[in-house]
Amino acid sequence: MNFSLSSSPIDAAALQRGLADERAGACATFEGWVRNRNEGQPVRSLEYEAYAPLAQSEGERILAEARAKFSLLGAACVHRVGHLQLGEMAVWVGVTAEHRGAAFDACRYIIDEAKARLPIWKKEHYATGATAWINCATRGEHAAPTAIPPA
Amino acid sequence: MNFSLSSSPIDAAALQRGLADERAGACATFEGWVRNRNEGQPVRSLEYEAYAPLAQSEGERILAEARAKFSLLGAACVHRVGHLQLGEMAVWVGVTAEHRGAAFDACRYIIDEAKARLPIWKKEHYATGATAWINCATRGEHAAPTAIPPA
Amino acid sequence: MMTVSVQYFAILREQRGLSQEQIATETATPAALYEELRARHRFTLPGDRVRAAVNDAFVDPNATLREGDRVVFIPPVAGG
Amino acid sequence: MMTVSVQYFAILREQRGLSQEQIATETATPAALYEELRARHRFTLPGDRVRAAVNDAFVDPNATLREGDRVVFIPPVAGG
Repeated sequence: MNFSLSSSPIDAAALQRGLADERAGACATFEGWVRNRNEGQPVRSLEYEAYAPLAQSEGERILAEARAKFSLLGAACVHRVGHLQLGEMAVWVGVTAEHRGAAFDACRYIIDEAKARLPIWKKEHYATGATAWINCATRGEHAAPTAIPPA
Repeated sequence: MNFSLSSSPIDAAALQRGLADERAGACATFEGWVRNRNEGQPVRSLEYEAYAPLAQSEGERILAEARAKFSLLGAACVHRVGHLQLGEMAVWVGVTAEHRGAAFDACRYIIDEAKARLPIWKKEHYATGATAWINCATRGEHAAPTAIPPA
Repeated sequence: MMTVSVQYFAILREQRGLSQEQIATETATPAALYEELRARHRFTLPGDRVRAAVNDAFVDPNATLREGDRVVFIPPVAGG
Repeated sequence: MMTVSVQYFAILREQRGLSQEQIATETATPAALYEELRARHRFTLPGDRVRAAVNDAFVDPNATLREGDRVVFIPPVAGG
């Protein structure tokens, strides 16, 4: 059971090997990737910023909750921080269990809670050069650019 | 969208790279692993046998159903055949989508349908030397050994 | 009387002792053919636990068999 | 009057123009301290969209602040 933040690319294969367990019949994973659009706007890259000590403790708490709720053998989650390009992996979740139902349910629980609770923020860089901190728009716009950098 | 049977170890990393798509924000995968017990009996290894032409067409049908039901960008499934050792990957499912809900739901749909519908059979080899074709027990036993090989 | 080919997998292959054979039969459906073969070879699976495929597609057990059909009886599956 | 340290992230860090500062304040709770800082620095996020952490743990916005506390205001998160 472990959570971590990473400032370098996530090695999903190594993380999954770390979950190897001869008692496990099922391994469910989820990867969040940087995609090229958000709510219709072309995205060039993303920045993730974390409040590290609290993200760490909250991430560990989410994994412990998953272990308590579901019949698991292993669970891990890594979240990137820093500047990510299109297609890069922003978050990885992996869960092993004897049976697939628990593996799927726990994997989804972990990513849902991670997105809702981890003190991590995402700044989108748009093709226009504008940027926006996601979910932080005010004055009624949703995910609209909040700053255009000087030319 | 593709399905295949494989008589050699499944290269999950290569399969997942094949799903890379800058429009995708979510990638959900499921791996079925050979585990060391089934219904309380110690298992040494597994054999998978497939009726290949029908497994292929039924596998493709399942992937097409998933594409019709969920908002996906990509989906793939590979199932092993042959003799597998503990910890080996028996089946891999990978799905990409813009959003994680569709990715999880489709991944689960594909593995559930694959297990229920693909004409693939599994023979367990137990630590005792006995073997059993799973789900084919008769005379009331469930997953009990059906044959002890000559000494 | 017609001739069909029958292919066996998994437990049926082992109980029959071969993978494929040509069968001359008076039966007209996969269900009836399975009962004939089951009696002859002492297959343990009852007919209601076996599905049928003809020419690589699932069929109803009471479909009509035709000369030269390739028939497969499908024991309970266990992929994944 | 007490002194606490305040750490800023994301949109608050950018609007404040720094990551951390010592604040001498008469306020007694994170909620009140946020309103004071929001007025001073023109933060765009209203207080009801900002959570608070003290000494690296989430706290109620009306918790009591103590001398030397490390306070973090948490804008709406967007991990994943």
